[in-house]
Amino acid sequence: MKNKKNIIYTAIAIVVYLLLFALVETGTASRQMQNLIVPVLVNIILAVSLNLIVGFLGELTLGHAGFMSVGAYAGCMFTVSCNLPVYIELPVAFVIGGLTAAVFGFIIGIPALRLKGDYLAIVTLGFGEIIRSILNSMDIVGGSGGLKGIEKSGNYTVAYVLMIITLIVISNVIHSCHGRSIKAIRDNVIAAESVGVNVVYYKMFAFVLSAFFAGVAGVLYGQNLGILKPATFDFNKSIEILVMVVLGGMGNIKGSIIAAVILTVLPELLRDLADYRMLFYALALIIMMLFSSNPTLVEFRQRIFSRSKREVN
Amino acid sequence: MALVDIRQLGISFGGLRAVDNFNLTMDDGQLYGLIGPNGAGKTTIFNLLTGVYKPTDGEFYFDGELMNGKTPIQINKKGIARTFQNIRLFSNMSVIDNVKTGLQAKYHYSMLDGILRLPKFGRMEREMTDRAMELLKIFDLDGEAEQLASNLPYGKQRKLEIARALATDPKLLLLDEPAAGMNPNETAELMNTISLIREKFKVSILLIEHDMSLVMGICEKIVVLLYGRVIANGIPDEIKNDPKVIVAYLGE
Amino acid sequence: MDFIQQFINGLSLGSIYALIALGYTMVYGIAKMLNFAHGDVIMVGAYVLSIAAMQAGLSPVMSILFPVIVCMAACTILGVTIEKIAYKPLRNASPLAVLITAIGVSYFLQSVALLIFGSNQRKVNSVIPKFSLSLGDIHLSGEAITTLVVTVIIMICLALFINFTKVGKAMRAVSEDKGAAQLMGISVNSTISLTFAIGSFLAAIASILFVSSYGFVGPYSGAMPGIKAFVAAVLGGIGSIPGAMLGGIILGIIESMAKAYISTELADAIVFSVLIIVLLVKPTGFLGRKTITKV
Amino acid sequence: MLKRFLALAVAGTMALTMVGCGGSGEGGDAAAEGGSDVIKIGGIGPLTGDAASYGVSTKNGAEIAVEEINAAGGVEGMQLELLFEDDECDEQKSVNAYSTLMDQGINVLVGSVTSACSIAVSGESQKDGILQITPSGSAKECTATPNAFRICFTDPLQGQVMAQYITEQGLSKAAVIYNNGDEYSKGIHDAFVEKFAELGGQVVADESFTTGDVDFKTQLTKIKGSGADCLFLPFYYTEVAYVSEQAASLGLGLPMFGCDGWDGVIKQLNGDTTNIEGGTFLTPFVPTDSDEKIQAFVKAYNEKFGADPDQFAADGYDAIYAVKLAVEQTGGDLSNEALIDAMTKITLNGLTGNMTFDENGEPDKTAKVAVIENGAYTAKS
Repeated sequence: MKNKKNIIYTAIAIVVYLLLFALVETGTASRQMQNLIVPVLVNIILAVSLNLIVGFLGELTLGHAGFMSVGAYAGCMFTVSCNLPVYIELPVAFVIGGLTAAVFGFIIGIPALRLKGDYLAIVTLGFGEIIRSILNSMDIVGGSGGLKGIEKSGNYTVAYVLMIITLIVISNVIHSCHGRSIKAIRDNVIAAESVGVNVVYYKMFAFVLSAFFAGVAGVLYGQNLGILKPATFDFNKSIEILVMVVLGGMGNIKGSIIAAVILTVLPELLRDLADYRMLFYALALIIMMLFSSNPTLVEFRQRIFSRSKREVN
Repeated sequence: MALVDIRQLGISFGGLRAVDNFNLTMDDGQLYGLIGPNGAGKTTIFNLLTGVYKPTDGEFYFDGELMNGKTPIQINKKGIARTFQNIRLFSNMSVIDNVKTGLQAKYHYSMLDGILRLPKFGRMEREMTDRAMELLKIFDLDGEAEQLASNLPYGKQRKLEIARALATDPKLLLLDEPAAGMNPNETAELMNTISLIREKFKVSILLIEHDMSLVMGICEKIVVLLYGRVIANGIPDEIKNDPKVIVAYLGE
Repeated sequence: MDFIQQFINGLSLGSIYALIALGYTMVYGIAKMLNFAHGDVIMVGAYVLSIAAMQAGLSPVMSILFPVIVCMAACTILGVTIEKIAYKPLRNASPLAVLITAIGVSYFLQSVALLIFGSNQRKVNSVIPKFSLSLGDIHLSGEAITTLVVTVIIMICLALFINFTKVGKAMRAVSEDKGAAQLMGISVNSTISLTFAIGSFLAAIASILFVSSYGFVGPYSGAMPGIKAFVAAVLGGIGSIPGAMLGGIILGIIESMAKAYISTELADAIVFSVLIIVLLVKPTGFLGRKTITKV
Repeated sequence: MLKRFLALAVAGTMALTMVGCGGSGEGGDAAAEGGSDVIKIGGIGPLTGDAASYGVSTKNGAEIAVEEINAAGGVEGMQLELLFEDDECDEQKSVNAYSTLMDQGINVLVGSVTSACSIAVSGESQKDGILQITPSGSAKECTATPNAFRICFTDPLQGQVMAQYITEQGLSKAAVIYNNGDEYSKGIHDAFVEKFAELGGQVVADESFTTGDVDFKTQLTKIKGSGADCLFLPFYYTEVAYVSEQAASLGLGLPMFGCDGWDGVIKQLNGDTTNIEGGTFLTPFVPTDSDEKIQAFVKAYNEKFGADPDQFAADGYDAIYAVKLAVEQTGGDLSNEALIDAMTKITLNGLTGNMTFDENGEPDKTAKVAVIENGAYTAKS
């Protein structure tokens, strides 16, 4: 049963990659779509990793862009200052970015042990702002002008491999006893402690692991774009990732993937709306939240869907 | 040596003396009842014993070891498990995962085993599943193993909580009003189950309960609490006829 | 000398934060939701004020009163409308769903303002009569004095309202336990709507004083003060009315002092670090109530 | 249930994508043929978000240029078509916008408006070899790639020129405030501080703020006690307006100097320049300039958009004319190599001055100094 599932997932992963390969290498896909592949994959990594904290651990953080930025800067600083062959440099950069972000994940995990809900949210938001503020005034990483001259060695294959690694690691963690502990803490801290779940350890672990992958995503972002600017990693970026997680469903990895794809591609497809684009995005956000969380509307939606299904049958 | 030895345990919240001078000894395998009117401090005692609250005075020895100052996790590892008055399940996890969370301390594997799916992961998970199913069977929950815990009816949720507590393999089980909200049939069934697990798991039980028939029926000894103080301690027959207890429950 | 002036600068900045924070805290305290769009309601209020101020042919008194009243009415109506359309349907949904919706509303208001008024900031003339206090080298503008006085008055009024009126008590009841309040015959929905009305009314006052102090409004003018005020509310203990006041003033003074004596570049980092440290020591802020988890 | 909802959305997105692909293919073909009678000019800049005003102005200015040229019969028998995409001042979105434009088969790129975005885009445009002219990307690296040119001054140049100018006014103790979160501001600041010291001046107060700040009283109070004899404010007019008002309320009374970002400050202040009277800034473009071309542009802009154009608009306008000249130079050859080659041969007599371009993509033009007097900008040479 389980093996069968694994085989299906592996097959999907391979087919999707082959599809990407075919679309890109034959030039069938438009430039716009080719160009969107890496950002989509970056956002998937970000959303899935944030889901570990928000969806599985049940803590609200608004500082994911902060983890992303420290990882991005650390990894990209390495590639800028070292001139190693790309096949050595790139993996090392990802590890450096991930580990640096993980250290920050550990640091921000400490208040998470003491604070809950909105208080933790504001602390993580503050953390993101502190990082940005410091990066802005650090001339060694380019200050507000940003880190320039990063070799653009990230491509869709690298990004795809990283995304698959992220998915495997996070979903394997979730479906192990460690993941159960994390979910137990989310559902009821006191009960979790009463059956011996080490709350401190697992909270820390979730923050560290999530930050690690955010850092990796950051390096990938920088390697793909060639420039990093502190202003990119502001509070709105964290919100953007959070929206993906909430929209895709908390604690639902597949949902995060789908939401990341939609929310990255949709604004690009809406370019024709020009000035009305942000307005449309805002409305879409509100309507989607209403449709996914309001009892009456949820019922209404289900009725429509079940009817259309019957008609199809 | 007694399994549980509580000496002059007490706690104050601000100026309120919630529990005062509480003494209790329990032997291996004993089933003790803890009763008293609402607000007498019964659940507070559970919280003191499991490390949720730190006692302001007194000592609590368990299996010869001082438990004061230990965290709930450490206390659980020493062999004390509990259920809660207001059910605290992992409501968004499946029934079997609730029990497996309790089993994890015994069937442990490292993070790396889990991420890389090394052989140890498969072996441990299989053993955990088998053991969890055994436990669920005892409580007649094996049919609902894959359901979400929050979808279970009330009575079954209470049972699941006991199963989860038992999964940690405790020497002492603290049950906080396990029969609350059950109908007489379910209560009777629960009495049987409690007796059964006591036999099968060789576990001592401290039981808080309002249902007098349940307490009187299965407890070997009963301690009665009023305003945080013990007013009676003895076998059910003694308690039944103790004038102080009657006054406490029925008024003068 | 400098120090006193910097302190006063901090005080005037802080009283703006405090004023906005009062609105945040009011809504959070009762409805238990973070109204992320609060800052943007302030922005809308400032635009309304600037339009209403263009109304010609009014007597000197009316030329001040008219825009103020229009602004207050507009904000209150806007706030209640937002609540009806976006928040009310999510009354029992997860707090996160509500948070995201609030963010959506915030983006919505920003983009509407951008479409109507364009991206350039708009000059708004102060509705506060020009006056200032000078003591040697120290200046205290009329706007700063007015803001401080108004903030204190509002804080006192709110505290009295919440603690001593029937409606205020109903609000506290809803804040403690919606279910129980309902059983006691309190209409939870209308109480929360009223809370929003009051919160938005406070936003109107904040927008009048904010725009009078700084003179300009743009589509994104509400975002940063909104976040800072949110920080102030948390610092003081979110849900606590004196806490919002205290948090705002302290935040303003810290920000001003950090800029003056440590580093202007890192002032924001310092402000947020102070917040984190305070919360680590006192997890519910200065005046927040400690909630005991019942087991 | 939500999953199915999302899955449907994905399906919809996919379908749209396919449609997008189809449409774009045709555009690409048309461009490849080269024989078409339309020159497609892509534009990128922030049309929404904090920096929207820069992008909107650039776009408006460029539109006027395109209309003028088309009305006059186009270039080499071809009409111009401007396709302008929003990047929200985000580098990733700027690159996305560039890809979208490439799908539509643009021949030349005018963009991005802001520096970091422009740099990010040039990383991609370099691969395609397409001519990229940034109207206002002032960071040094904006022209680092061989295909990139710019219309505006570089940040360091502005800083140096202003340091020189201030020194010439006999002022030697400068107080500086700059936006630490903005490369443009920081770039000018850094060059200014260096040059000013070189010229024997002293920066007695060096203060910063970040984007979104509206309260400058703390910085101004510090400056007040620093003994400075002038105030240099290298940032955009929005914040300049705040600073000038607050400086007045603190009774600062120092002469103020600025950079080309000041353009627009009078409108920002609703024409009331009491508090910034005598403010002097470097600019390539002054809308009140008596120059015929400029007046015609200001008139056209006012008619179309109901506002006075700022320097971004002028930069956008000039960028389009640079394209026109380059195409004329090649005699209608729209190949990338020919156009890039032509750029170094043209002389643009633009709104922002007469300029030629070197192989590094830098414009060679003279800076004008404008003074704010009686509610208007006055050009000072």
